[in-house]
Amino acid sequence: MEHDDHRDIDRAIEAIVLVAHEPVPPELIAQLLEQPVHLVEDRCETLAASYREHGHGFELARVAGGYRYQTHPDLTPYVERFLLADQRARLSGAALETLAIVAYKQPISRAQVASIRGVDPDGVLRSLAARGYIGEVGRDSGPGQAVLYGTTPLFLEKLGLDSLDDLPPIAEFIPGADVVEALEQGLRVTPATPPAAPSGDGS
Amino acid sequence: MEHDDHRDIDRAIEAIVLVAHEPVPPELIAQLLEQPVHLVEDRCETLAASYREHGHGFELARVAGGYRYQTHPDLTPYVERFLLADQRARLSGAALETLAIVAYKQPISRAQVASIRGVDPDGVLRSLAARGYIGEVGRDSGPGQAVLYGTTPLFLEKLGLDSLDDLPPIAEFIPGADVVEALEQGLRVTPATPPAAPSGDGS
Amino acid sequence: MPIDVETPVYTGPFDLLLQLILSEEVDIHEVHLSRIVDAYLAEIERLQSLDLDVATEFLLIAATLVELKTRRLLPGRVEVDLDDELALWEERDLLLARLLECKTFKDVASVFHQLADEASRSFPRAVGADERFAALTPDLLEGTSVQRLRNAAIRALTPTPEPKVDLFHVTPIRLTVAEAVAELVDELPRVGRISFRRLTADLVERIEVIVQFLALLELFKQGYVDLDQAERFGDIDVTWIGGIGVDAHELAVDVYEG
Repeated sequence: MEHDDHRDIDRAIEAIVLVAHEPVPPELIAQLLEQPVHLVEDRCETLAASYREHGHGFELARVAGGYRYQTHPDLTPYVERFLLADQRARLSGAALETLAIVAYKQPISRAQVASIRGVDPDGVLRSLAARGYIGEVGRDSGPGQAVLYGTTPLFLEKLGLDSLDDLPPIAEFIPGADVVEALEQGLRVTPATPPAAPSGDGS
Repeated sequence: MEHDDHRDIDRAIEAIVLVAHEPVPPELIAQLLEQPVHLVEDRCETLAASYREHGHGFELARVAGGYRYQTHPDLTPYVERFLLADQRARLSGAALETLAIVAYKQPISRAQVASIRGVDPDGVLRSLAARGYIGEVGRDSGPGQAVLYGTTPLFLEKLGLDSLDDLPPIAEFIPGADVVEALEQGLRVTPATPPAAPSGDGS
Repeated sequence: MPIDVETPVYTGPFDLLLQLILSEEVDIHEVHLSRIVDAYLAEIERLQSLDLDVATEFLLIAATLVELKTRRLLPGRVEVDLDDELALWEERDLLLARLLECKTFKDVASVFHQLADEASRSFPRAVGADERFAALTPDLLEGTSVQRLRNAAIRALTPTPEPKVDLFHVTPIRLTVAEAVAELVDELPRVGRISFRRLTADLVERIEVIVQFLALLELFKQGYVDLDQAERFGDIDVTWIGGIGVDAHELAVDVYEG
């Protein structure tokens, strides 16, 4: 963080890579920060070197064309002990929601998941697939031939379900957009204009 | 990382917290490292301070009874752009008031919430429960065996609190004399002929 | 430390009464009861449904108020039955206590709002260990109940309301473009990107929308935002490109005639 000019860039890189589920390509960071790619790569290397120098327990590594945080190799015993001891590890809220969408709406494409969750689901879908909870079940017949995802037998096994038919129904619990709007906004009194038609609901 | 004695502990803490899905309780770290809890807490605070001092884009925060890495608040725009999450779900109005009541009065039944809010809280309670901010924590021993609600660890995370003890004391919010007076004035039974002595005891 | 939150929120009869007594600083006896009833009916109309509990509660309060009021207007209070008088005091104390409690939690809620807002600016890392530890990582679905999955599905599939830049804490009508610019400079970097419709969803007066639009044009002119309109008459996408830490005072803003 020596150069003040680069401080903001360094900090933004640190924040972005911290929350990423997958190695983040420098091109993406460059685009987000509106900086040249070579500068981003340069800063990442500088950051990585400074972590080494300070002897941190984590490192910034370049893996599979992107950057990610990972633990320093010599701390492996502690990490292993932690992973074995930590019985609380569960799917994070975001991952579980994505899995739930795939379970109830399968077969479903990445783009459809994205439109429901409102966030980029790539990282989460990949990690769910890596764990064997979901998999490719076909291709969309449309022009893009998008991959369609569905749940696996392992998923059923883990949840103790015999078949997908045993998933509890959810339809009646999902309120309409108007109700949600009212609840979320605390029944805020807005002018008589009707709330802009909720985009792409249902069907 | 000044003291060499603590270097290993600090590095192990960094590695463990990095791979955790949820805030890691200092007790667990202490157990894994075979160190006293207070030392672990002490090292975590020192680490957090050193991150702040170096102006990193991440921070080590104590939330919901444990430590976690999170992005620095002033980098929100970049992280949101990266996650495409431009919609921080906001609770407002009715939901927040109900949440406040549950937080301070837990365990509390639906009927008790209703009597404070003066409206039927069912919809709001359901929505808070669906989001995971509150949950059933027991049943009333009375005849109806009413469900009693309380807040969850997720609630603490969402408010950035370590424990319920960190909630600001409710006494701070009891309306001041001016408000009480205004209300009393508004509700007075007899006309304010004399500059009414602080009324109240109607006996 | 009473914090005044003047949210145009209707959450029940207590709210209404609180608002009437506190924000308008009026003696309830000097307000025509019909006004309270009118306000109440207007709220009900906006809500477009009649909640029986709310209505009952309101009637109870209205009745108490009517009684308090008539008591005051009636001549010859000497003859008033002492028991009745006492009962009335009790009613009134009860009402007062409930109003105070209501006010207390309204104030707490505004603090919760701040806390949640601050906390939501930090994103936690919930990535887990990398593939080197795959064999050791516990099965993340272990112990996940079907119920939990179902709740997640409901959460995910429940339509999210239009996100809004929350401006209810500011003066309702801004007439200067400079003020609107200052607000946008404060809000937009946090939101990053928002559509014009969402941005102005809270605005009541047409003039406010126009002021907001002029403010955006100003920011566009100075290179702080990007505006994009996919189709004629379509919604306008507003993207903050000014980075962080922009000071509104540094912006020279043309003065428009309000």
